[in-house]
Amino acid sequence: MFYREAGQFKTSYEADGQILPIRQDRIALLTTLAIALLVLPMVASPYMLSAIFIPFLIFSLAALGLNILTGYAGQLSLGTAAFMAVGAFASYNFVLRIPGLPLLLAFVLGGLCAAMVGMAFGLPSLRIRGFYLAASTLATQFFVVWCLTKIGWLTNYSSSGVITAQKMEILGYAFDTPARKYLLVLAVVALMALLAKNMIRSNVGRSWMAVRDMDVAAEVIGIRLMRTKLLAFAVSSFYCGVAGALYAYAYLGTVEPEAYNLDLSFRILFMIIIGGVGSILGSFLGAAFIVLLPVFLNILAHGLALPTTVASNLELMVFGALIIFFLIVEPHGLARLWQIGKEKLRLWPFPH
Amino acid sequence: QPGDQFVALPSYRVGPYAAGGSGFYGGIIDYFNLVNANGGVNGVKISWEECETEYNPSRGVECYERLKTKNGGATVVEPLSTGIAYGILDRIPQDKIPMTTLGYGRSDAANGKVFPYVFPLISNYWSQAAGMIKYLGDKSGGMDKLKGKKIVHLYHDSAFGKEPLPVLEAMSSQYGFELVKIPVAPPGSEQQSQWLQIRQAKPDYVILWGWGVMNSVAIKTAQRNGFPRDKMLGVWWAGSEEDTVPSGDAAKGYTSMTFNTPGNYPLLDELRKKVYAGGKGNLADQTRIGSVYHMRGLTAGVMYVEAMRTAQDKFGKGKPVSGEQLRWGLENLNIDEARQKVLGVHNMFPTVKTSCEDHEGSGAVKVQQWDGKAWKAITPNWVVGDKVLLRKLVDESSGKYAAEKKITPACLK
Amino acid sequence: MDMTFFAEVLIGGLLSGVMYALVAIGFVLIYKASGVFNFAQGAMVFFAALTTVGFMDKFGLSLWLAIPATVLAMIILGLAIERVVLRPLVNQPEITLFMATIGLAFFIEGLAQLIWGSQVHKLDIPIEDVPSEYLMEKFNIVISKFDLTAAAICGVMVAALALMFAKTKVGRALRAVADDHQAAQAVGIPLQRIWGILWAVAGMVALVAGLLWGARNGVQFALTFIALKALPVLILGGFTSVPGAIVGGLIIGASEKLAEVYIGPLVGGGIEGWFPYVLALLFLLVRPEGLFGEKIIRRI
Amino acid sequence: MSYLSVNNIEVIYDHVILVLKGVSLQVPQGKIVALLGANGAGKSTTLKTISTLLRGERGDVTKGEVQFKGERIDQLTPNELVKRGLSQVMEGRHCFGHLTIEENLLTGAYTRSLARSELKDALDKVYHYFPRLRERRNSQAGYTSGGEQQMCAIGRALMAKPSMILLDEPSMGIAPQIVEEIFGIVKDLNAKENVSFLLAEQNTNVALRYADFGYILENGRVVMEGAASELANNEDVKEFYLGMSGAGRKSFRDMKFYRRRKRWLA
Amino acid sequence: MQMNEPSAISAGRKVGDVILDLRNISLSFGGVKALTNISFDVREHEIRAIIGPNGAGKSSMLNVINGVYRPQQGEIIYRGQHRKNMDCYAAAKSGIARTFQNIALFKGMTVLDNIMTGRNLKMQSNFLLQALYWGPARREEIAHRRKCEEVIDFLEIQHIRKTPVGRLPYGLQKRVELGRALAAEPQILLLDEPMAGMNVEEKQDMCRFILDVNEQFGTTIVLIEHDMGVVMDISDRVVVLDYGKKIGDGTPDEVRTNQDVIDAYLGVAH
Ligand SMILES: Nc1ncnc2c1ncn2[C@@H]1O[C@H](COP(=O)(O)OP(=O)(O)OP(=O)(O)O)[C@@H](O)[C@H]1O
Ligand SMILES: Nc1ncnc2c1ncn2[C@@H]1O[C@H](COP(=O)(O)OP(=O)(O)OP(=O)(O)O)[C@@H](O)[C@H]1O
Ligand SMILES: [Mg+2]
Ligand SMILES: [Mg+2]
Repeated sequence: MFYREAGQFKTSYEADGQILPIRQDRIALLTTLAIALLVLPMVASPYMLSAIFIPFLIFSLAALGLNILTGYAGQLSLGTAAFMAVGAFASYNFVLRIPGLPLLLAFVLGGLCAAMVGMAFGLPSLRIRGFYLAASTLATQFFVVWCLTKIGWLTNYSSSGVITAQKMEILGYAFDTPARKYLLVLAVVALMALLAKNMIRSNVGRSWMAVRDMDVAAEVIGIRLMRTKLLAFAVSSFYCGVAGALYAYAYLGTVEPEAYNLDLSFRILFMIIIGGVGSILGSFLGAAFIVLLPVFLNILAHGLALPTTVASNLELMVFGALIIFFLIVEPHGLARLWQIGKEKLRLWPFPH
Repeated sequence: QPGDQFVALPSYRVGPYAAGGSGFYGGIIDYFNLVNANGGVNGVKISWEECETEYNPSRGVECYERLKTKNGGATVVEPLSTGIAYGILDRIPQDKIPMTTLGYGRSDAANGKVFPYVFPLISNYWSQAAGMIKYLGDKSGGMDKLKGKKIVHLYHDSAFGKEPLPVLEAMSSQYGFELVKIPVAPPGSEQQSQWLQIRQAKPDYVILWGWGVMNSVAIKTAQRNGFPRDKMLGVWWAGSEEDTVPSGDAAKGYTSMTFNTPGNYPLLDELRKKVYAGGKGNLADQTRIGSVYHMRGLTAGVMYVEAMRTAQDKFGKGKPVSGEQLRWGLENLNIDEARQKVLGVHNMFPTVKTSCEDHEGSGAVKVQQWDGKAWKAITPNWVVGDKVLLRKLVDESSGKYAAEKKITPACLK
Repeated sequence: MDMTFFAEVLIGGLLSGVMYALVAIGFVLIYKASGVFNFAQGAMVFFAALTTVGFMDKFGLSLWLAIPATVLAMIILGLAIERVVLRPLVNQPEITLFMATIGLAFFIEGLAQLIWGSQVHKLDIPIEDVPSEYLMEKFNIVISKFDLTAAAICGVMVAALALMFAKTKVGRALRAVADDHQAAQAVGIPLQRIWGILWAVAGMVALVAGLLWGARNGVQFALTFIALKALPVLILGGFTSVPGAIVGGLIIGASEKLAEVYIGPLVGGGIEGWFPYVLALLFLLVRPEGLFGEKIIRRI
Repeated sequence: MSYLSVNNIEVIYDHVILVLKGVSLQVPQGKIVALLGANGAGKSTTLKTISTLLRGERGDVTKGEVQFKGERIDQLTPNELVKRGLSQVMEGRHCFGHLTIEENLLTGAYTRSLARSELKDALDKVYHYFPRLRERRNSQAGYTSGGEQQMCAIGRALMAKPSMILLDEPSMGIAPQIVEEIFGIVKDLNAKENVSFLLAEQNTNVALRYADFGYILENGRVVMEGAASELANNEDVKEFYLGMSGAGRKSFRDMKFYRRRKRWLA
Repeated sequence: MQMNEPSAISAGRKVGDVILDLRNISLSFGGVKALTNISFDVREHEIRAIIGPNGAGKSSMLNVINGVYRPQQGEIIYRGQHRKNMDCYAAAKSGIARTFQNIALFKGMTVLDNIMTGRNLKMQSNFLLQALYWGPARREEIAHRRKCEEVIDFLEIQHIRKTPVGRLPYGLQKRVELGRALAAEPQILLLDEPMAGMNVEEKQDMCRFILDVNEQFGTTIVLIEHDMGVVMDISDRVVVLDYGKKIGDGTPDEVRTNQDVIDAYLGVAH
């Protein structure tokens, strides 16, 4: 009843092109943002902030990056963690080697390095498609981690290949408590999500989707495949790179190259598939699902007082089973489930 | 429950390293159960909570954050994973919770002035590497006999495998043996080319710096290529039943480092009697009692309990100590042979005496050999490598870290 | 260059390649017949090996009884997967099915360890893993008898499966299913039954791989990782070609060993992790569908 | 008694899009029934409901039932349906792109266990109907022309030797000569082998010429039904489906101005 | 060329000079000869139909014209420029747009987005500006949106503007595809069986759109169609292919009575 667009008329194309055309959605988003920005840092416990919200936001950003590449441009990739690693290690080196470099600029530069690596490894996508491409992107994954272990310079010759992220300071303001780190991450993620949404609703985004849906046809209407795909790789890797840098700076602190292993790549892939391939909201929902579910299951298993080994294995099984369950319920992910829910709400109280 | 001494156990019981994880954490928990059954630490019961990390840094951090405030606050944490240890390295000083890293992690964390809250107890990678060379020297009939020998360092191609290189390289130039470095791409389930290279190089010894499946594959592949197993010397992460059992007969004669002397101890008997007989044992399979990982867990348990005792001695008996106080306890451990005997663990691990400068507390190691069924110690005494060299490396490296992090090294009170 | 050594590396590589192919075949089987990239193949290998060992250790069965018991378990597993996972997901995009198999992988891994525990085991099969004396004396080359046996088994399996796909009605039907689930149903191909059988067969292929790899490396969780070794083989040979798996395996095996031995030292070694992928990638640039894969039809 | 009967079915896609709003229709044995209607009226959906292929498209039948030879079939699998003699030719060809034309045809005979010679006869029969297919028998279907694929799809369904065929737009993309031939084949099978047909068609002209009976579907409802000849003479059908006005066929050139379409239902 | 001209019928469409000339085109795939030595031309502003039995090579011909296939032999002269073959991008850039026999819409996108992609070549602002959705990028987006809305109005598909095309019935998809091609404001529009799968009424609509485009904007149209009624009624000249060879070329009336054409294609005289 309350969720209707009835009575909301668009009088200009501009108004119609808004990110959320329905007023209720806009209000909901703004409320969420306001809560995230103003209320959460006050009320959430440090545990929630530093162990749940920060990784959730960082993973959302990485998932968003992968979603740009896989969900929008249709190039399946298993090398996400590698791009994150490039972003993190590059940012580290920028801060280390250029004294006085503003931190945010270092993140951007780190992201750009990731973007360049992304483009280099995106080149084969011009010829290779689907799972062939996916499997090939593993080359990125292994190669980047290998380089980081081999090239001492990248880790400032630390004997163990480990880097320690420098303190986060912007304009003399130290981001050292969970709440501050959280706010920084939130700001970066919100801004980048907005940019992503803008890209998606303008020509770049449409070109990506066109290439995803039918690349031959896209070529015929004048979309240049090479440019479009490489741009997708670059933008996606940029996002992942920044996410990787945040992962090191705002979350783990000290990281070894191994932290960006294949496992991480997979987890991010799960996020977008569970959340919704080709949906910005889906990146967030998916990240929430993958970050929260194991925690939830873990707590639940403890509540049941099962022997830990049994509990841990059951956790894994339930996690797997839930993935399958959600795919069966809605193959297009949580975002689609959400959308269907809204459509039903719009029709409510009538079933159809 | 309030009034308990709470310990956070971010454990892993699924995934590739589950076997090790269940043994190790099982050992800790068994010991805690035993201590509780005996009335606790001066009457203070120990409580703990596990949290599944799957050996994954980000889940590990979540576990740490979740557990650290439980039950009035965790007072010590042991992730048994380098990645997780790094992930919480920056957090523990802020939360004032000491972290132990038994036999892994940053070797330079032995310097308590820079890493006040980190305790690489008993022995770290560098001590181990030095101990290995010492052992090989002794075996060859003296350190001077190492000259002209060829030693292959077959390592897991990751931060872990590269960790001992500073020590090995320094010793190679010092003693004049040739060091051949051969990396294995993780996870290491295929090593044909490496072993062909080894066969080609005809080394005197092979140091196996492996982890997980890489170890059993190395042993198997050595057999397949006809390399004698008793010339292989593994690190302690390549020296458990989990590493030799899958290789079957191929592992007979294989040697590895350890910081526990294999065998039976009064403690184990007591455990069987008081914990397992009552069905409270943590291991599903009783034959694993006293296995390498289990014993390592017991050792960790002993360390914690001794640290609790030490801390209680200072801060007041009969009540739980805070993380900060337990840190002090860990920094002032003194488990000599007499104490070991009291605990029923005489010679199970080297004597430990920690201080602010030395969070390691020992640095002694042993060599054990697999006889096809069980590990047997083959060095009667504890082996200690070149302490001076190690100290220098630790100071250099931790100094660099301190500079990068802008820390002024100092001892905590 | 030392020719014997070269030959040894080469042959060792080829034989390792066969072992990779053994796993790759499992992938090909499912992909070729249903268009599903089965991420759970590694988990199935692990499950199969662990179940065999479990029957031996926990129930005291001999190997020859444990194997049929495991075959039965794999069949049940295969049928269950069809019923619970695949049937509701008919006609969904490839990526969804792929994701479902990831969920499946978690499930199977958890299940295997829940039932049989997380201990590592050895698996003794009556094939010795020692150098063949004959070859040693005759050519001074060290080759394990085990590898030779594995190669033979793999060859037989490839031949059987290739024939099945090319010549039989079921093989044709399977290929049809991979192209278009819905149309396959429309012509009356009993998708569900066929998939059930298929996954059961894949389970048995996994069992063979699990037995051989388990005997070689021990039965432990890391068996699930050998999928990573099979992937480059798969893309090089082509997802849809059974013989491709073995040819790809040989190429990858040989070249990765040669590269590790001859190029590795120049760049610091440890390149086996990524080299096969890069190599496969280069091949793909020339033939995007792999060496023997079916050409990807892109028409408008 | 009707051979196939669809009783008051309601279909929803994706839980929210209501497409069929109570459709009922009957196909008597040995008859050809045409299902007509504009784009999006729900013809294909009706056919997919009957052949139970809807499940794969996230469509749900929320009401009604389908009977074939007096038995309910909505819970059966497509495979069982084909075995019982009900085959569907799907809209949009759906050939197996990587299989050759001949392999495509052979999969059509999957449910029948035929000896080699019988298979060959069956193939020959299809090739006889569609000589073009014989020429292209060894090409991968994915590389054949649109029309060739359409023929292949029809031929494939014939290979199952069904007693009832659901044909979804068989004439789409087919040259006029072949269209006549296809309908000729339909009539032929109908007459000689007593095969019943339910065909969804846009080419109303031809469809009504060959069909016995017709239904007109609009917006998910049946709005008109009757004998084919009756429908063909109905003024509205003439105007909107056959493009005729009072004075014979109108040239497409003259259709320049927007006309208000007559709707039977609001 | 303006989309928003009043839709009055323009006074009289003039068929102009040859704009596209195909000379001796041959194309084969492996052993299959799809086209053998085909020559024909297309004049400016005309509606040129290509007909022929299934597999005759009609679609292949269109694919040659806009650069999807490269002929082994022959020459294409487009606006006086000789080329051996086109490439897709160049063809699109020089004003050739098309629709496909098997609908090639972007399934995951809405109707509006699909049509907007048709204008991608006309969008100038770089992606950073687009990411900021600011200034010129925003103005450009809105200007193009306006153009696309004109196309949508023209094709009468306002009500489905925001629907994902995957959910549309076949006939509407064809219409959207036409819209996407029109959005590019092409000089030459290649239509591959635009009316397949439509009933008479819808065909009438489609014819009206095609004729309107042709008359209002002077767009040259090359059309493949199996419905003889349509072809005969709306095309100016027809070329007939059979087995990759040209067997007829001329006005609808000439073709209709050509015996070869009747034998190969029509069956009966239409
Ligand atoms: N998978 C689907 N998801 C959502 N809506 C669908 C789906 N398939 C069809 N529809 C909708 O159902 C309605 C009926 O579609 P259907 O394909 O049955 O029409 P039709 O009569 O066969 O049309 P055409 O003549 O174009 O083939 C259409 O409005 C279409 O948009
Ligand atoms: N990419 C290709 N590879 C191989 N053969 C092809 C290819 N494209 C077309 N052909 C063949 O070329 C011939 C002509 O095909 P085309 O699609 O041009 O026919 P058409 O005239 O459009 O027929 P229809 O009216 O059935 O669409 C066909 O026999 C087809 O099989
Ligand atoms: Mg239809
Ligand atoms: Mg065509």
